[in-house]
Amino acid sequence: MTTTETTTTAVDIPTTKRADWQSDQEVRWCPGCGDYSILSAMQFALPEMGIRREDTVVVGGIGCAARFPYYMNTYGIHGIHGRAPAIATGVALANPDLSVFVVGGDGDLLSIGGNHLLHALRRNINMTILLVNNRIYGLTKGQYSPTSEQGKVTKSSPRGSEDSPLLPLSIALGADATFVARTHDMDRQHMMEVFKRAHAHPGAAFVEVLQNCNVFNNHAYESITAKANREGMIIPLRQGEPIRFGPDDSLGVVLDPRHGAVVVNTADVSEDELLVHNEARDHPSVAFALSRLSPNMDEPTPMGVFRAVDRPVYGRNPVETEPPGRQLISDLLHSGTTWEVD
Amino acid sequence: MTTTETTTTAVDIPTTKRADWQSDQEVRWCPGCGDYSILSAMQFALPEMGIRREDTVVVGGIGCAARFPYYMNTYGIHGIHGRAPAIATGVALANPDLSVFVVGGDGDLLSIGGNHLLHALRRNINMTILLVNNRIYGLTKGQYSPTSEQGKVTKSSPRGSEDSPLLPLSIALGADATFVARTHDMDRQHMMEVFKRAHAHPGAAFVEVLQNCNVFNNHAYESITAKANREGMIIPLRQGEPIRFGPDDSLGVVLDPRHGAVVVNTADVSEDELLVHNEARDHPSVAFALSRLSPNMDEPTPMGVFRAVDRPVYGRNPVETEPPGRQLISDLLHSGTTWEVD
Amino acid sequence: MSTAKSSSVKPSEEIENVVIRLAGDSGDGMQLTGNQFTAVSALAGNDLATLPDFPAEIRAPAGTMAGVSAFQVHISSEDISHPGDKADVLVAMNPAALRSELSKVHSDATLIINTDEFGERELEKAGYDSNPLDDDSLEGYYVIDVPMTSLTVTAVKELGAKRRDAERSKNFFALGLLCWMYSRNPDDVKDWIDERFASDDLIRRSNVTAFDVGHAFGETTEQISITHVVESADHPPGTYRNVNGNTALAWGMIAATQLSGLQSFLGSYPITPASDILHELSKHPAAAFRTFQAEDEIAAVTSAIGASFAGDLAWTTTSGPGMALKGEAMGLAVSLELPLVIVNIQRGGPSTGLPTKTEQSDLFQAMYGRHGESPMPVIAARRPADCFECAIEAAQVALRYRTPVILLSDGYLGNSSEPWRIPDVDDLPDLSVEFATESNHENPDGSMDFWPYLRDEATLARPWAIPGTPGLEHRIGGIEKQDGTGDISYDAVNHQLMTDLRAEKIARIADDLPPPEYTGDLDAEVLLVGWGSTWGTIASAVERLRKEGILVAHLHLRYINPLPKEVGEILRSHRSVIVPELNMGQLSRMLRAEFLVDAQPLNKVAGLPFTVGEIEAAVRKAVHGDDGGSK
Amino acid sequence: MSTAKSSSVKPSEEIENVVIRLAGDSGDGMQLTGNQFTAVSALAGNDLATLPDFPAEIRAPAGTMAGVSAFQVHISSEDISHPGDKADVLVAMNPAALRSELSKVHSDATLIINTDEFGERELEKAGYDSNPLDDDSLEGYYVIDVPMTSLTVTAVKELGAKRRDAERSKNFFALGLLCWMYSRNPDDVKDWIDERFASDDLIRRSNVTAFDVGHAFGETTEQISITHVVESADHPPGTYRNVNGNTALAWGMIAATQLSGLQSFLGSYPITPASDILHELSKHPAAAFRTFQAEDEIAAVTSAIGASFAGDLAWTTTSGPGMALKGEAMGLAVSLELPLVIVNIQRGGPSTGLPTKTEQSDLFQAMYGRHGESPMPVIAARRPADCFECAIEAAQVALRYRTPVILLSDGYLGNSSEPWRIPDVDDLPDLSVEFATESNHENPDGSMDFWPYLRDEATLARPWAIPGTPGLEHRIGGIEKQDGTGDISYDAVNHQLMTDLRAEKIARIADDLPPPEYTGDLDAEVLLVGWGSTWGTIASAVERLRKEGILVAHLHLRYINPLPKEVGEILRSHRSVIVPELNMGQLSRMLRAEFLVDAQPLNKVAGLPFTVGEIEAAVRKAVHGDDGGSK
Ligand SMILES: Cc1ncc(C[n+]2csc(CCOP(=O)(O)OP(=O)(O)O)c2C)c(N)n1
Ligand SMILES: Cc1ncc(C[n+]2csc(CCOP(=O)(O)OP(=O)(O)O)c2C)c(N)n1
Ligand code: SF4
Ligand code: SF4
Ligand SMILES: [Mg+2]
Ligand SMILES: [Mg+2]
Repeated sequence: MTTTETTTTAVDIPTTKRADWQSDQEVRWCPGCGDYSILSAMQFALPEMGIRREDTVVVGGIGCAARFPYYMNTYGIHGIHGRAPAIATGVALANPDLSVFVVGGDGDLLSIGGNHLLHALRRNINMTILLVNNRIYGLTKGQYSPTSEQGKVTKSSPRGSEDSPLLPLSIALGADATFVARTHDMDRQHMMEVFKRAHAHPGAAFVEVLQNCNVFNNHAYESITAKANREGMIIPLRQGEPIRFGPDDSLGVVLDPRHGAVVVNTADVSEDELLVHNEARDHPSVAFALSRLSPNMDEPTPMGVFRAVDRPVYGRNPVETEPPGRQLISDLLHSGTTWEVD
Repeated sequence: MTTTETTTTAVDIPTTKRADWQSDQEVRWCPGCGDYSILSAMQFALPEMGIRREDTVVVGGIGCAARFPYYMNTYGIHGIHGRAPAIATGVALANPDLSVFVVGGDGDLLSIGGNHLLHALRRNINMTILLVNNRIYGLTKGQYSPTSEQGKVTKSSPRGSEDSPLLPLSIALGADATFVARTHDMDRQHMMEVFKRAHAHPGAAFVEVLQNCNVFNNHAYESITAKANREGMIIPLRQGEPIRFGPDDSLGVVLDPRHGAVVVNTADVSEDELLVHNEARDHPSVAFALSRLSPNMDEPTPMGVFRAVDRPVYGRNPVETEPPGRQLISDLLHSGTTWEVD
Repeated sequence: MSTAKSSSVKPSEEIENVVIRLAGDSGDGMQLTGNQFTAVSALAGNDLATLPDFPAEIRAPAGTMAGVSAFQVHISSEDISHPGDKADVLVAMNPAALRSELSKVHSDATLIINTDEFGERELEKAGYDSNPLDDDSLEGYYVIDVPMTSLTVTAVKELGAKRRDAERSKNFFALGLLCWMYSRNPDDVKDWIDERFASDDLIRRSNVTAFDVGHAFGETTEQISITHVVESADHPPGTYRNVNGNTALAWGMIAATQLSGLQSFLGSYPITPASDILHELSKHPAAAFRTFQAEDEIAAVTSAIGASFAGDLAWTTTSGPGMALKGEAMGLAVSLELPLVIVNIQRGGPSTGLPTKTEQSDLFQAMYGRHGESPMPVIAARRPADCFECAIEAAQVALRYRTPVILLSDGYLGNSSEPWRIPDVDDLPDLSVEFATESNHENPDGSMDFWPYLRDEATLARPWAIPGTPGLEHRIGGIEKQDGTGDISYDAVNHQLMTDLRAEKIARIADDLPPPEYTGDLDAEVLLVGWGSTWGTIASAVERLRKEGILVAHLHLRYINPLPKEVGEILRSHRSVIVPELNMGQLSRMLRAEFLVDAQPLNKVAGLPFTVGEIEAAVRKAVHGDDGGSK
Repeated sequence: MSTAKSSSVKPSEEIENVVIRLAGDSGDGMQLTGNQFTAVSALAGNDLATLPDFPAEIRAPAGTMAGVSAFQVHISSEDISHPGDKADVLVAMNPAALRSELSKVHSDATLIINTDEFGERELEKAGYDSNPLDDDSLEGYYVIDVPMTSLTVTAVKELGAKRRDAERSKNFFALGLLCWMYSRNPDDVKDWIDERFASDDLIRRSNVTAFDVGHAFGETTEQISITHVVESADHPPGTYRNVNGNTALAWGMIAATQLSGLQSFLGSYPITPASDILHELSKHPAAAFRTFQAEDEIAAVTSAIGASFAGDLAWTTTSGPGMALKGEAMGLAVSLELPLVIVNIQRGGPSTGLPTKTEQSDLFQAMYGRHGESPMPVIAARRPADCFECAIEAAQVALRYRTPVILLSDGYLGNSSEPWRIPDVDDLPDLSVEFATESNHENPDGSMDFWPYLRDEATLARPWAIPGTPGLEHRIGGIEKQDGTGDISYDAVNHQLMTDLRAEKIARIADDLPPPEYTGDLDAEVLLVGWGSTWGTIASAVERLRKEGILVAHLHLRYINPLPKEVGEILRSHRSVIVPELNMGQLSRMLRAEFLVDAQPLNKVAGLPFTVGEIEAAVRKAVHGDDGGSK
């Protein structure tokens, strides 16, 4: 991932368009799958990131979403289930000049791969992670996932799932991730903005993308993301602005020591009681409070960048990039106590 | 784990004393290791938990702390590295009447085992988890762990570790754990109280125990836990009370939207600005804010129960405990379409 | 037994068997159609075997080769046990299906083609330069042109369905036509449609209508002049049902639970082609079966180990990649000596490989996929219904010897189905176990202790003392243990002893085993040795060869570890030993090492079962020294 | 070469070799003392071999048997290659050390006993009923009573040290005494003490003082009347150093990095006995070596795979349990066909097993511990210094064939040390690789594409095109790939082809291999076949037997997969083939399967290397049909 600076000064980066980022492989998702729009948002956003195709590596685990790499005309690895963040860590450490993307599903990155995600985030490895959350296992044909709502009836939970869901953003913030955001598959513009911001962030950027699996979990987010519902159900996070939303900005968010963040009628509170959004708060607690709004994804849900702070990017302990050569071996072998026999 | 109710009504539980909970195995920790006092605090506390030895199962992974089971005169499994929460999940689901304890180190439960910890907590499996945090790998002789401070020089980080540490309590709260507490190896009374509370909690109880590894990471918490430093450095959490500490309660904690929880001079704020501690807040954000105090364990550090809320315990979907017998097989095999050949 | 009533007015001819292949887009419902045709054929008393063959994607782009989903069924009035090498009849729902499946049918096969889908765009998607229906590329085949889509839509739209929805019923048209062609009882299908689609009346009626239209098409079209009857097979008396391997396995697990009197615990993580076992078992809480969908395969197996410690009959189910993740924990189970059954529904490897295809390449992994010396019994199921018995047997061994057991099935067995005579539950074995209740070791001073590693003299099994039992508190772990006490021990002599004991315990299982299945000409020069799902194909090849007068014997192993005691002698009593496997020669290497017999591998790694012809050719070659005029 | 100057006034006698065993509490510094005695003996020009033997606990309760830590060193004026079967001299720092180690010394051995620690409490802790120094239980041994603790404390306290700290120096007393007894140069030790303890002057001076007191004790005590000299061995000329297997391996990894011109990446998770490799490598960022301590072994290997994709020379190091966790990812590496070296420092299994003890029981796991057909080269190091070469060779194979390679060492090799003639770096091979820079496939229309699976005709290696290279963007994954293009393919014929190609690629490595090491009497009836760390013991046994006139040959395998082409012929040219292994017979089974030769296993699973006597006895038995009067 390049830093913001590189993006702006990159005069020698050739101009690309969406099609340049599309591979020759037939996309094999189900017709109507939300993954299509995420892929295209990414392919539309990439030309604006100021990077070269050859410097871009996309890593997926296993799952429908994790097939992403095949469709990107970049370098790519389709790895094994859950391990994409770890594979990407190796890529990123081997060559810090690369833009590394990780794409995986809620099962891939939060069930089997939860630990790698956690550690990539806390180390602040230079990569952009898209967690494509459809709240279901798509590729294995419909079991509940770690983000499925409690009580969900699926093939593996005919009596309703007992697990209470993880909130991906809470987990990321619990690991002190430096960039945390949410977007959704119904809004290409929003996705593009978030993807660009995430990519520009130095270190690990975590993005939850709400995605509809129309085959096994259709309408999962309809109450939030359907055009008609957005106004009242999506809380846009805008840096430096009080958090308001709803018809005529009639709703807003305040901090409340008892309940964390709560949604209120703006009419009921004074302007300066509203929480002013600040991604850059060093302390993750406010972002955490926001991440707990709408735990079941059926109440007003914040979208946008929750947190964006600076922390040193992993890999700064310098390591020689070119081995000095045979003399080094000789010096090493002769280090310490030696003796001669003649 | 028994519920509080059971503890108080357990008239038929035989009285035990510490020695009853000690196995015949020689304890094989280094002389001076903090694990000794944790073990003895547990063995002192157990007689007060109102449970029977035979109904108690202690599960460890691999590491110095994870050797715990061998020293407990109960049922026990010394498992494999990182998997204790998963093993204990099986024990707890197989027999909900058992008191199940998990004991592991910061490497065991947060590095290789981080994901199992996360999922045991979010599912709210009935067990008490002690994360014995010495901020080092003890058993493998001194590499940095996921809780080691950045820049720590160890065998595997001669130039200082690059990893930024995880805060166990933040991770637990990020997973929406229902019981979250911290105690330390220098205060037996405090450990005993916390252990008893944790055990009485229905569902998953998570306790971070600060522990001194005097061989590979001596004095890790001295600035906080040494008798002389405690007054100014330990923030006791007392349910329903404003959070104060320090000489003459001169210090306190307030919530601050910019920085989460912050330590202030009580002289500088009004009494009701102080944060009143309430374990029972359903929303984990305030507990989360408290968990971020003293991220490097060198500032005033809260001790006690951060959170204790009710959520259904995993495993309530009823499953027959005794198989009905052969007739069930016959009915099953004859279910659906069959035909006769004669 | 219900007999198929043919309502046809056309003449009908009796045939012994037929292999039908249905192919269409992933969204066309070919698996459903195939399974339903299978079900009515079973009800008609046929013997049968099926081969589902579908892609790993949920639904690849419509109309492409990548999206083709196929289902093959072999029905017969004779005993059969394989899905047929090549199909006699292909139903092709679109050009991609025709193009991708044509190599899998006989050169004179009947092709039933949905001509409605052969427009220019569809042909192009399938990669055809010209329309195969118009050029002479289908010469030799008997092509039946059927405008399935339009006939279906016309009829179904009348019920008020939208065009797109109406189109969806076209697979029922195909099913109707097939039922007519093979004189299947239409009422059996309709009853099933009524039940299955009870919740949506329009869909239910659409499907019935499409079925009827298809059936009627058969009666009226001039392209088909005759119907066929496959007589019911000569099955032994009893109650029968259709079952696939994964369901049979799940039911075997439930049966083992009932027979043991224990509660069962399944720790599992979804993976193709094993997930259906988890799905099936999660429906049966009343059977004392608890399913736990873990966060990964490691948690799946370790939670099962915990449950076993606590006294449950514990299981974990997965496929190859998941199996690889369980290796470390299996070593723990070996060291703890706790009962546990680990099921691997093998699929094509290595790595993600071919997730929906079959293979037998995880045998070495089952035997050796752990560090250290950690021997485990390995059992393999041979046919769908056999999965039921094997699950019971695996549990029996696990409980009796207090050991983890690996049970191998594969994608082909798991998904394919066959008629099954339902066993009498009274014939099933008793699996009840006794938990330890008392101390077992007397100290010199007369006091008693509980020693968790004091073994049963016959089986070398250690006592199973479960939490909740007063006085038997004990601690066990993965570090080497002192024989008897189970305390940690780094002693050299003890480590050798424990290693020997763990090996000996597994070896002794052979004392309990019945002789392996060994059939055919016992004085034959050529012996075929198989394991697992190749059974049906090998058995069919042996039968055919023997009919031709070629002497051949067949040894099929259920137990791969330990090997039954008779194996060595059997191997040595044939000049030529051939080991067909869907891998690069894993069992053959084991047999060679064990018995120093020149067992020759016959290998195939193509995601598909052997054909009978492939086995036959190998035997002919062994007999004649070459291909010997194999037909 | 510096010669040892004996400052003794007592007479001195020349001896050919001696085996010394030091034993004390885990806190007594026996490993340090042993290593330092080894170092000065190396400087004295002796050949030597060591065997560290310590418990898994960091520091078990002081004075108990569980806490005993031992170190054995064999020094000789002849070429030796094993640490000695039984010790000639035992230094016992406390009763527990005496009790636990007595079985490991000759019955007439010299016992140097720290009598200060033989109080009642210490005796009881060690489980002695009576004081062995007072009863006649040590009859036959030559016992030297030394009040080490008190002599040390008295002298060191004068420097101002506290009693407890003073006591800590007593191992230097022992070292001083031993140096005197075996005429080692005291200055070599003192130089080392000065350097090692430079940061704490009191400790430095305490240790020097204790050393001097120990040395002086030897000169003055009447219990020892003579010193011994072990002459320097007749080593070929060159510069020598002492090295243990783990350090040699780490240095080999660094050397491979330099020779390849690539940056190296190590993904690793700490585990005994492999952690020291991680520790050593993390000190050398200037060598273009990046170490990454991952969250677990799965992340360790998968990060290495990622680094390899990005163009690094990638490694992962672990031991058995960690190896088990890497199985799934190894399958991915096989499928991706990327260079990667996976190092397993084997330890006692199964499960957690005996973490600090040695074993060779992970060979099967290396060969077969993955699902599917996923062949990988397997290389095993035979002696500490050989680890250096093997690391280079593993990298060479990985880079040349674009394949993951498994390199096996073990706890014994890793921790034990030997003198090593430092190789001339100019003799080391060139490992440079060429990354792909251009398209490699011409389409029918003349345009060019990059095909990631278009193979080199000779090696079948695929091109390595790394991110950052314009025009070669490509995607690869664990699903089966179309030959050439690397696109996803579920095609049956292609899967067979790819499976065959992956196997063939590994098989072809044998074309490049030099003949295996095959020595001794090539016309002998008995052939010993070994692999890995048993080399020294087998070679010694062969030498001794041949001196006695018993004909025996020795084949030692570095490559276990693929096997060198000569192996079959060699095996067949000896009547009797014995395969000594520290497992239950893994290589022997592989050889039997491959060559149908009746290779007989000689197995030991006791956490310890073979003794020379054990190998000799087996050969004698094979020659004479029984134990044949083995001495
Ligand atoms: C080790 C392993 N375990 C299990 C699987 C089976 N598997 C493939 S994808 C998947 C989960 C898919 O869900 P998710 O990650 O949410 O992705 P989606 O398909 O919903 O995009 C599973 C369990 C596997 N391929 N490998
Ligand atoms: C699979 C596996 N990987 C690595 C190890 C080695 N190992 C044993 S304990 C341990 C970490 C110990 O640290 P921690 O969990 O913090 O416990 P402590 O010893 O500090 O109490 C490691 C890496 C192992 N036993 N198994
Ligand atoms: S199964 Fe769901 S997530 Fe997967 S491709 Fe189909 S619609 Fe998309
Ligand atoms: S190494 Fe540290 S944690 Fe382990 S026993 Fe010793 S002092 Fe305790
Ligand atoms: Mg999903
Ligand atoms: Mg620790």
